Amino acid sequence: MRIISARGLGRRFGGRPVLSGVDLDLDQGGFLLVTGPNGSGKTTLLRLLAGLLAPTSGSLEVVADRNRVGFLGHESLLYGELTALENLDLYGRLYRVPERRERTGMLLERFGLWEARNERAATYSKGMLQRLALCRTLLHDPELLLMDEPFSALDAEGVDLLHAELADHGPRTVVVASHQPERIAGLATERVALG
Amino acid sequence: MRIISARGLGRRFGGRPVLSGVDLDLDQGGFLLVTGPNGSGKTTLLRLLAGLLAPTSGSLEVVADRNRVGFLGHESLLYGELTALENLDLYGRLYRVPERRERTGMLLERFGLWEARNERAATYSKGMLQRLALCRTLLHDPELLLMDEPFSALDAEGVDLLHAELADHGPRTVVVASHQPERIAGLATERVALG
Amino acid sequence: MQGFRHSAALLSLTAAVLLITGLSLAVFWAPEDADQGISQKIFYVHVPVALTSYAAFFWAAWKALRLLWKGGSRYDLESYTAVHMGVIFGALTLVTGSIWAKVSWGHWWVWSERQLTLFLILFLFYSAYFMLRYSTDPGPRRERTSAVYAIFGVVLIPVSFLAIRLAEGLIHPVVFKRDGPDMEGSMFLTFCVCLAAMLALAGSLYLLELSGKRADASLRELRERLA
Amino acid sequence: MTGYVADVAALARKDLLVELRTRDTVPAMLLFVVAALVVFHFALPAESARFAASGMLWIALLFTALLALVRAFVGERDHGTLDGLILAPCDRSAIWLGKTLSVLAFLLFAEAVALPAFALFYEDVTWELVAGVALANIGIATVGTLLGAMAAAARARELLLPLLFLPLAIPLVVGGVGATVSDDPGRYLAFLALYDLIFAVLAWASFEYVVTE
Amino acid sequence: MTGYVADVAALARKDLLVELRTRDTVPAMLLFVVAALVVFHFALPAESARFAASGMLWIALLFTALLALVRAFVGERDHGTLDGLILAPCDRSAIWLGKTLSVLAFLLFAEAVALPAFALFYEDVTWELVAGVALANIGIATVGTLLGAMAAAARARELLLPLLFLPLAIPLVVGGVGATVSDDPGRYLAFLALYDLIFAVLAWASFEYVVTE
Ligand code: HEM
Ligand SMILES: Nc1ncnc2c1ncn2[C@@H]1O[C@H](COP(=O)(O)OP(=O)(O)OP(=O)(O)O)[C@@H](O)[C@H]1O
Ligand SMILES: Nc1ncnc2c1ncn2[C@@H]1O[C@H](COP(=O)(O)OP(=O)(O)OP(=O)(O)O)[C@@H](O)[C@H]1O
Ligand SMILES: [Mg+2]
Ligand SMILES: [Mg+2]
Repeated sequence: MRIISARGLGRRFGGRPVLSGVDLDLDQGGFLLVTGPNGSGKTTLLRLLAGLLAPTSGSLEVVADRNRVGFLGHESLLYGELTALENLDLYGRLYRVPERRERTGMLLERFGLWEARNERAATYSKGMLQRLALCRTLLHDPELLLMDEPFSALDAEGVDLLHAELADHGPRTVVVASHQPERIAGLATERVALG
Repeated sequence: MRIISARGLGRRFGGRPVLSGVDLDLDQGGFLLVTGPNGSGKTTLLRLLAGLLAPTSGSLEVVADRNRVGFLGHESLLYGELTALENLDLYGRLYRVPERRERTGMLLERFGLWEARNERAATYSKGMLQRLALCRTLLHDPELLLMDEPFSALDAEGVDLLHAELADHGPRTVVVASHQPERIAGLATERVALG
Repeated sequence: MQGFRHSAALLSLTAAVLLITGLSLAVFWAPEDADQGISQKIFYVHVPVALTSYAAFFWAAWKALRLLWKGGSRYDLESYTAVHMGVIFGALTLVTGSIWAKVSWGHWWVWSERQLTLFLILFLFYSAYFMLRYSTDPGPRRERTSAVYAIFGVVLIPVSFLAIRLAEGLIHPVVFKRDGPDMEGSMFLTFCVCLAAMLALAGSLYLLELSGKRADASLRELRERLA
Repeated sequence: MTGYVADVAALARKDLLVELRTRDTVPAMLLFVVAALVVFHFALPAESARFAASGMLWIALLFTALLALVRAFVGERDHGTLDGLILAPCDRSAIWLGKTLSVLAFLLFAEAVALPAFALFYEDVTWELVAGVALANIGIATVGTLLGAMAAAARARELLLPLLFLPLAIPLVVGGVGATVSDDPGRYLAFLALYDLIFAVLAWASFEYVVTE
Repeated sequence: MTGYVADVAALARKDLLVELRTRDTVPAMLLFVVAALVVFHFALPAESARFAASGMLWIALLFTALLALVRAFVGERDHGTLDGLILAPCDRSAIWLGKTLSVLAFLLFAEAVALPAFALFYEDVTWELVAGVALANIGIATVGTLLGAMAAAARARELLLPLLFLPLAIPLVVGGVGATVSDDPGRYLAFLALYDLIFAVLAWASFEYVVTE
């Protein structure tokens, strides 16, 4: 089943074209790797797919309802003044996650944040924040996963954890933008090189 | 000549010890690689060296006057509402950089930001911002270079550019914290593993 | 540490003795004030308490200065404790003063009193000090910030006093004149004893709180050593 | 429907959590009000204070409202959390409503402290004043939240948003003060209620377009 | 020395440039001042003493200044730019002076609107008033900037700053009102000048301690 299909997709910021004529097709369970130099439009593309930006040209169709999409951007989308638990609890409520507490605890455990669960996110180190952002993204077990440089700031262990998570994605459709394709070497079924 | 010497260096945040008993010695021209898992205190250590944090225990001596130190942190330290030129111009003034304009232009050229020099930094892509932060750090040709994960968000070209910059550091003393030691394999003369 | 405890105990003992003598002097010995009558007795509590709180604030500023000069968290602890004492005694001043105002003027609060207004300002100022501390993460940054603020406090005292001076007569004339220090010997002596008592009391409380805080700190460190 | 309510509750709860994260918000409020009253005392002579009193009260409230709005969206801009909310499956208007409620709570809270103090130091609080304040709150919160969201969505920067708030806020102030000082407050209160109704509906309906592309 | 001046100029220039782009602060200040004047217009009975009017003006100016101060360091927090400035070789007090000057500029801007409006609504602006405002500005900016830097290190800054600031501002209000209404403004103006001097020196000397560890 076709999840993403784009035709001549383009986006301009204040007149300056950033993306143009991008064609994309991704079926369910597919794994798309987006590559390209700095400023080539990877983030823009992912934000288009997530619906945070609207295309200025071309057509884009994403077949997935909002509560089954997980988006990991450059920014953590977390509240610095809230603790890890409070942050995940908020998103858990908004996404109607069943057994919120259990799932939250399980994720924090897996990503090694359980000890720090009651610290304010603002006091987290960069990598810890990235891990917490990963928990946030996976919290509602999304069908469509959009990840912008998910490996950034992660240590070796974190990289392995994420790799494992991505490896057995099963029916899940994944789009990853990264500067280190080697890290998800085996996984990608499709590739788009921008810029 | 000894640039950095720390004895039993420690730092606690609100009672919680984050670093403790760190001993360091780095001579002029040395290249120190700091490694460690997420949350092990790399950033804290670099901020201590830069003088942004004060030790809560132990002693630390850094022999370098402020206008010859270059610090690259997790954050860009750049004003999103100012353009690349305006940002570098500000720091150039503060650091009394001779031939500010020329040097600024040269750096922007080298890091491939010349076209975007008049865009607000807020509109930069993450990698472009990292490149601009590199320009800011190198602007005053520092003798002591403190870099926290300098390779993050950089594309292959950017990595090579930075690697070249670090390779011929000559008399310059360098401290780099990174999760990818392989990237500066040959360069490091010393190593500290935290956590 | 042991000697510290010792001196604390000694001081609190002196405080107790002085307090008892001072109060009994005030009640039984010192003559009743001509125009204010019995209510004037509160003067022997009120004024010493007020002056004591001033002293505490200056002590806090002194410690803060030392902190900025030398560094070291112990000064931060001392400065903070001193401010705490100052605020406690300041509250006492407000209360005793209000009572006095009630009995002698019939109002709990009158703007026309210099001391009152000045104290209200100081009280606000130093309450903000606590806000500042509680909403900043502990660490060198907080120590220095608090220190600077404490120093601002003692500068603010004379400035506000001058300001209130100026505001008077502009806003409304001083309604009540009271004869200050020119009191007869026995009154003055009693006053001095009470003042000494209050200072001793504040001092001993200061030392007690300090030793408690230090104990906590060293305990925490011990725990971490073990951990 | 219950889902909608749950979302709104979760979002408002979040704001209040952030607000109360520093546990001393309550005493802070108290201190601020008292300090403001002292300032007023020095700015005004006793006799004219009685006339001016309600005016000063309104200034203080307006200031508090602006503070609340600044707080409300500075936080959201920090780590792109507004994006996080927009991505969430909840109805976008729920985001607006949650924000509005939390701002409203903040204001009510401030007033719960301010009005008694005001009554204590100056004249006693009339029911017109309370009604006026209550209605003005709603208007400020609804409109302010919408404009704050516009400002937070960076692309709307160019619109000079705070300036937009000016013509929108003045009627509220006029209505509020009018209700407190005029002889027949009814007209002013009715006006305030009307204002609230119109802008609440408007903001509720338009929020989605403001925050999404 | 010239180097110091150059630093200060560069830093102040930066703030003005940023404000020019974001238009975050000044519009909010204008909104507030104008709204405040409108409130007075309604709150104050026609026959109200000039005393009351000028008192109101001073309150309005004070709170307007607070708005500017609350925002003065919000921008710096965004990408840790304050760290960038602290790392720079310039004397830390230059950072304070630069901020102070930019805040001063915003204040002057707001007053350039407020005072004429005041003259329009109420009574003509005397030179004493202008002098008083000018002197008070300095005090507000110097003290406020320092406190702003203090609050920047804390949670709930927006709430904390007014608390820290108001007690210190009371003398300014006294002096300002006095200068505008009393028969011999000289004393009050002198007092304001004294205040400025004392706290400018104090803030100048202590800024380094509040921004560094
Ligand atoms: C809330 C109420 C009051 C407060 C906060 C207050 C505060 C103070 C303070 C801070 C002082 C220290 C004076 C100094 O440093 O020289 C003081 C002194 C004094 N107070 Fe009060 N006071 C209050 C009410 C009263 C009342 C009602 C009276 C008398 C009817 C009074 C009579 C005095 C006298 C006689 C002194 C001795 C020093 C002097 O004469 O200035 N106070 N008060
Ligand atoms: N301001 C702070 N308050 C409280 N805790 C802090 C603060 N800053 C850092 N920490 C804690 O100190 C520890 C080390 O943080 P630091 O950022 O130095 O780690 P790091 O080695 O840089 O990690 P990363 O590889 O993720 O960047 C973390 O557990 C973090 O939670
Ligand atoms: N809001 C914006 N306004 C103006 N230009 C923008 C905006 N966002 C992005 N751009 C521009 O669009 C281009 C692509 O940005 P984008 O972030 O998509 O690149 P990227 O591929 O993610 O780069 P990186 O690898 O550094 O993350 C950049 O040149 C950037 O300057
Ligand atoms: Mg990107
Ligand atoms: Mg780090």
